[in-house]
Amino acid sequence: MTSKYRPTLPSTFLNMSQPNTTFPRLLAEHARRQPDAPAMREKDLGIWQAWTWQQVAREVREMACGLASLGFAAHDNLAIVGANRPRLYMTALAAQSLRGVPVPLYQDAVAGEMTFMLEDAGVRFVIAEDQEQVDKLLECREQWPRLAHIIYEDPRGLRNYDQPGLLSLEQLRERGRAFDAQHPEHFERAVASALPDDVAVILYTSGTTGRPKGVCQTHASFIAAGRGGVESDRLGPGDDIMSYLPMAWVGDHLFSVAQWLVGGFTLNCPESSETVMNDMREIGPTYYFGPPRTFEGLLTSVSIRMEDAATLKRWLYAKCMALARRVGADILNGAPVSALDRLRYRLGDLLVYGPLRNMLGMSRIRVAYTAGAAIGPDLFRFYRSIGVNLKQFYGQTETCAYVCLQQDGKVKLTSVGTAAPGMELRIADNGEVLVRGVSVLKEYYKRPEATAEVLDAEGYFHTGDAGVIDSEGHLRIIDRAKDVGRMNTGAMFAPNYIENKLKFFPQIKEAVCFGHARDEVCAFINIDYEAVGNWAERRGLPYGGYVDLAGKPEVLALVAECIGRVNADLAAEEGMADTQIARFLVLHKELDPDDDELTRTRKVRRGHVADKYRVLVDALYGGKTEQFIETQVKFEDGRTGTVSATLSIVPAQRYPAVRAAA
Amino acid sequence: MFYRENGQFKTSYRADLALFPVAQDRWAMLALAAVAFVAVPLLASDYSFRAIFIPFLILSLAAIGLNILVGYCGQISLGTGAFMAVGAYAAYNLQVRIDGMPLLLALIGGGLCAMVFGVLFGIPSLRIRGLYLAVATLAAQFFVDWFTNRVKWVTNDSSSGSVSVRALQMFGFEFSTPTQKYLLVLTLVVIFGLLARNLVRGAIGREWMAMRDMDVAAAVIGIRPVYAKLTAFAVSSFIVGVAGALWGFVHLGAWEPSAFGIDKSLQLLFMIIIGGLGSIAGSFFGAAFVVLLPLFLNYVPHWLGLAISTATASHLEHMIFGALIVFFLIVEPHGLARLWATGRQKLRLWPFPH
Amino acid sequence: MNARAMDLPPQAAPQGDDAPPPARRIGESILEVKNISLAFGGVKALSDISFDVREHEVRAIIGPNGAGKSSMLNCINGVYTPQQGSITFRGQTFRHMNSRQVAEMGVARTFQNLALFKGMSVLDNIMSGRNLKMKSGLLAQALRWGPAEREELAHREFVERIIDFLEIQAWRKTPVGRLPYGLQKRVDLGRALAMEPQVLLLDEPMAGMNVEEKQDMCRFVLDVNDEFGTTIVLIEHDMGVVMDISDRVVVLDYGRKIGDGTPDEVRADPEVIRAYLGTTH
Amino acid sequence: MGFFLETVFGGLMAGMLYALVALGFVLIFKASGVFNFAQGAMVLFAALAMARFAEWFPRWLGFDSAVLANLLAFVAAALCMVVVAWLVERLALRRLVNQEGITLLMATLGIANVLDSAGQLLFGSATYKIDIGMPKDPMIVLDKVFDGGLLLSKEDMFAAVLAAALVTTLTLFFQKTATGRALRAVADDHQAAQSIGIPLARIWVIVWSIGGFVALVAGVIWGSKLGVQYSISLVALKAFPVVILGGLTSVPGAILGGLIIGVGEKVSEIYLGPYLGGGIENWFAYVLALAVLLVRPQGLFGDRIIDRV
Repeated sequence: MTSKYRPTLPSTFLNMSQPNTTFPRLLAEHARRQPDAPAMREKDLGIWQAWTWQQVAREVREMACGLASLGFAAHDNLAIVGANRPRLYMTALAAQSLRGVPVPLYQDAVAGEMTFMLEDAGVRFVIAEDQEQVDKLLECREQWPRLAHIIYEDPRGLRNYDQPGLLSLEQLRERGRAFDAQHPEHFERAVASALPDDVAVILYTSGTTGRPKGVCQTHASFIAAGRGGVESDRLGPGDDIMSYLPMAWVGDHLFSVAQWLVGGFTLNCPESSETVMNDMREIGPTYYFGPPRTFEGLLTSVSIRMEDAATLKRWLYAKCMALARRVGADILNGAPVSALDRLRYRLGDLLVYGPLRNMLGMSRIRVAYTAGAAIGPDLFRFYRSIGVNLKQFYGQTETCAYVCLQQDGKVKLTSVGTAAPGMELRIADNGEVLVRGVSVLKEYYKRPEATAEVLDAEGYFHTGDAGVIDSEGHLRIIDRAKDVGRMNTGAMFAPNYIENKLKFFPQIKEAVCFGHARDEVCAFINIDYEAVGNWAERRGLPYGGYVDLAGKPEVLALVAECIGRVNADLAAEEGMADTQIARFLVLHKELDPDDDELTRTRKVRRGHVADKYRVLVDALYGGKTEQFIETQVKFEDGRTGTVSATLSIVPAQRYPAVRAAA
Repeated sequence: MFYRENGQFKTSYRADLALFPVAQDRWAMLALAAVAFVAVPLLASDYSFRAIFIPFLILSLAAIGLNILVGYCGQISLGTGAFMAVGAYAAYNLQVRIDGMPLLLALIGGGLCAMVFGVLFGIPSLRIRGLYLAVATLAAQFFVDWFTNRVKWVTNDSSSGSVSVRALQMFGFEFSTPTQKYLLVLTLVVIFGLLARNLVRGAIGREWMAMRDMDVAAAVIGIRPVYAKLTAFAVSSFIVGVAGALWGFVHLGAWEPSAFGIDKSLQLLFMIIIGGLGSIAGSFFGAAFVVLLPLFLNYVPHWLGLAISTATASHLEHMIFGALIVFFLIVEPHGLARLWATGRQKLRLWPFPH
Repeated sequence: MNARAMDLPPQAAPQGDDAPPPARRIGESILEVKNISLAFGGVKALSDISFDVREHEVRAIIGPNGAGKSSMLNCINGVYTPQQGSITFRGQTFRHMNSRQVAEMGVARTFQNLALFKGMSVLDNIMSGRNLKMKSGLLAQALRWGPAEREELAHREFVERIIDFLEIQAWRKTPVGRLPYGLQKRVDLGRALAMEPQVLLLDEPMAGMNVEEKQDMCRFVLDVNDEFGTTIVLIEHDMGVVMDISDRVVVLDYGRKIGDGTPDEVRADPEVIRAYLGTTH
Repeated sequence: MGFFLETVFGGLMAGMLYALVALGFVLIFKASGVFNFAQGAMVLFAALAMARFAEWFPRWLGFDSAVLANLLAFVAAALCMVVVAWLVERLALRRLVNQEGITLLMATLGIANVLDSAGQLLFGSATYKIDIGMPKDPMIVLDKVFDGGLLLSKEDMFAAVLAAALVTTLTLFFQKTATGRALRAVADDHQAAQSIGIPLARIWVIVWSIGGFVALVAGVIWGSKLGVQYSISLVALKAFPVVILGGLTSVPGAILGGLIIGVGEKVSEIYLGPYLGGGIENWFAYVLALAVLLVRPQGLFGDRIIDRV
């Protein structure tokens, strides 16, 4: 294993922040305790520009005063739209300093969605990253005229905009300095007045169904959540984290704001979306978070690149990975491994694992987390076996993404870990997971009835996930509770459970299974264009674009094989045998958030998909062998077109149920 | 494979523009330096100093000089031998005509004279391009050959036409043993190497390369051809001149004009082409190749236990040398430096192929 | 390097970022071409061409292939010396000047078929555009003496702003030869911008690009014009582009000027129409 | 006066030989874009072959007609040069297409190395003589015009005539014959040449063979004057200034250049030499060429370069 240095942080550091505090106060505390330590870095103009805690505190103060000068006051909401830029994180703190509430929004949301949230949250102040966002917001303003102030960070191209209420962040800070001079005590007073139970942030749930809801989380709960993570992984100054996931997403808020302010480590923002991988390689974070999709993407690119390698290298790689699969995870868990194997592993580490981690930018990683969706066992094992301490946690926007996490040394592949400090779990009779504790939401913004639905009298939050808790207290999530259906055979049908198994194959990008109230399970498959494309090229199989590739008989065969393997799995699992996939078809287009088929967090909107592709579903169950379909698609630039194809329906290999005992 | 670049992020342009931005490279260079300055002096034999290390180093220096002109500025020169000669003879005259002239000053003086001479013969390059210029530079070669042969004053009226230098001393210290000479040369080469490196990665280096790659565009962005080309000639011939002086003083000790004939010019051109145009490191590779290969080739027969006349042997040696050059140009026209660079890149990307 | 140091040292400040916004109002004539004639041996490339360029405007030169458009630019920045005629820049009149003078007066140029320094990285190519402004001497550079290094660093920072402006961060250290054509065009523009030009001559900046690349390039050209108030002289084949972004248009045909005016005027001009009939544009 | 004219004549005659060798360069450069540094080595190789074969054939075949021997030897040597040309194309050129000019030049340097040593390995490295029965005795002409007349070496005359003849034939060959025109086509534009279906490889072999043949003739002439030995390969160095003076791509340039250099060199040696300590013809040619290039960078007849951007 390469050097995994642990920052030796004074024990005072963690319990420094007394339980009832707020983010602005934590910031002030860091500015006092470690004024010159780097708080944030951003790769800008080719190098890593750094802000010390002191500088962050000062800029936040300037911004806050600037906002105040514009009349931003307690309980006002400040929308933030943009990529992960240090100054955007600062604006969030600025709002909180004034007892206001930051409302980060997804930057890739189209004007319509954005208008809804602006209206819903009654936003009058918004921080926008650049011209693109400003243009969008100006469009929104036509629906929502109360949007008074649009403050932009990057003035590029905005020089000649004369719309009212436009202001650059620079100008805001200038106003702030002036305002501060006139009302020197305003800032402190505002910070002091804030209470731990004030709402710290409103995060909009992507909402697999219905309109997004604004989740109100208090300083107290987010800080508690943050501290839980920080303590169990001993994070602190000297640690580096990469902030590259949407600010509007609860995970990023937990890692890049809550844990950052509790732990006092360093936030690193990439230079641009194209350079994330490279920037990650430079920084070499010690603490990393990514949804399974990211890890999957990385692994796919690894296998693709290795396939072009020279034979000898491929042989070496194969050998080493075999060894890693055998002993790697155990070594990481500190389980007993023979001296010889340890030696072998050392060698492998020198030749393959080490360099590989280096290429992935994971050489320095002490802790890496994944969550948001189930992660494939192979995928999970891969990272742990090459010495990346990848762990899972479990939570929702409503719980600050903080319910369960896997403790070092107690990592089970299938589970999402044990109840996190300060949280308690319960499984309802219908199998739904209920949680109570520090991180549970205060309320949905202006939605008492919605709040009532999920928060019961005892203060339990209904996660909507179906799961089981094993003897050691590890929680295992099976599916969305509401998605769990019953087949006519009476068997329980957990679509996501099956779909995830499918998605663990690099060739399969998305899958949608149907089976509720039916005799058999059938599936839509989305191939992974890159992986399958490569596969095709290596076989010298010519294809013209996605639609053509998806239709190739060879590809169908490939997919059929994957499905066969999944069916074999299912057959072996108790009560799942009946949910083996009978027939499938490979979709002619990628499911896409822009076509409302996926949520912004890329969860399948199964209801919507079912309606949209009704004909296909009917074809699947109607015993047809192929079906013509034409679909509308939205392109990046907003134009729309249609794609059409005739999809063939393929039966899959099924297996007799195996008794678990056998 | 040995690169671990995570966490080596740059927070300032100074760090980003450092000579060796990657830590692993820095260590490697340190190790190399340690070997060159400590291990070699302790272990190497006098013969190896005379036959390998000293000529290798001096030729590397000359190659660096030539590379600046040809590789970076794109001005082909076939007259390098002449510039070396000027350096050598100038240094010689400084030494014999001025008593107690410190070695270093003599060398530098030699370099400066070569520089003047170089600028003089560089002037045509402002009008003449490419192969025309290449051939034109032969004028310098033959002129100097003739000059050093015919003008007695140059050789301090030595009857034989050959000159021999006095003891190499500087500030009272005398470089007598091969080891001392080696260390002297090594130090100079390292210093000049670094200076050259700084030049080529700085503003002037960009001007040179701009002239080389696309002279019209260079002019349009305000680069003066006169300045760019003449500085290239000046710097190049200064370094070459110093190398020439070292060659005469340290390696040969006593020499005749033929020591700096056209063969030397061509030999140096070989070095930078085989080593790699436009690469300081390449200059070293090229020199190593040209110095070691012949040694190697005339050992081969012994190893194979073949008894062949020395004449035949030397012919064979020439033949193989020529053949190898063609071979190299075919397999890697960009020279050993390119091979090296690709190798390094592969190590950085390991285990990925690209 | 910290947040504060991100504000530029004055000498390297680009005209756009900190300077008061130059609203894109057209100013006085900044460059005037009078009766230029140019011939190679017997071949007449340009005969008696005159036109003027006003400050802050986007001025297009159009015409069929071989109309002498590029030769016109080559005369303006001193690559060719016209046999007759003169060029007036900011009141000074020149009969023939060398490229260096032109560059010093703040005229930059991009090239029709890429004239990048193929042996250098993106960074170095753009850096070379700063050389005009770099002062330190040979010895200082050899030693990387304080001032010399500081100069290098300051200009590097300026160049980084251009890289940022052109959105080519991901290719900073790639040898230009390896870049796709569209990006090379951007680097070419970057090198010109590095000179902080007052007048920017663009020789078919969009030639051989796909729609998307053309849109980007248009955006950059206009942004340059807004942000830095740079005057732009543009040769372009794509009529759509020309008509969209240029304020006034000169039309050349077989080395003669056959039209001059706003896009609409030119579009209406019968002689222009005739010249374009049968030509594929 | 008479003496001056003698000098000039001498120059012209030497010049014809320079022209001959220079022609070899130009042909090869035009057709394959290679600045052939190996020309000198080819001269040496050819001369050695000629000299030795002329010595060996009688012994092998047991006859003793000098004429026949020379004839056979000449043919054999010529064949050798064709083989050389073929090998060069096979082993080097075709693998180096589209390389920088300097890389090609380096390659020819390598080839020169090989030829030099190969030649001496095969044919021996002593000094040999070629006797094709050139008249050795001098002759007096125009004794009516000047008293004493002009003293000219018949040998030189003979050589000059020979060279002149060869030059003319080659020029004709290039202007008139189909192959010749093909060669010119290649010279002007490789792609074009290929597109009209001329196999580049064959062209190169032919051109290099011609180059070899030229080298052979030069070698014979030189050899019979000074004897065949390594130093003969240096004659190439004489030809360089000629080529650039005339223009790398111009046949007439080569010829005229040759004459100019020839005369200039002799005249300067005699009228300037004494003041400079003699032996100046070694560099004078170059300085002369340099001077001309400063006025016309592309040489007297080279194609003009226009910067296109």
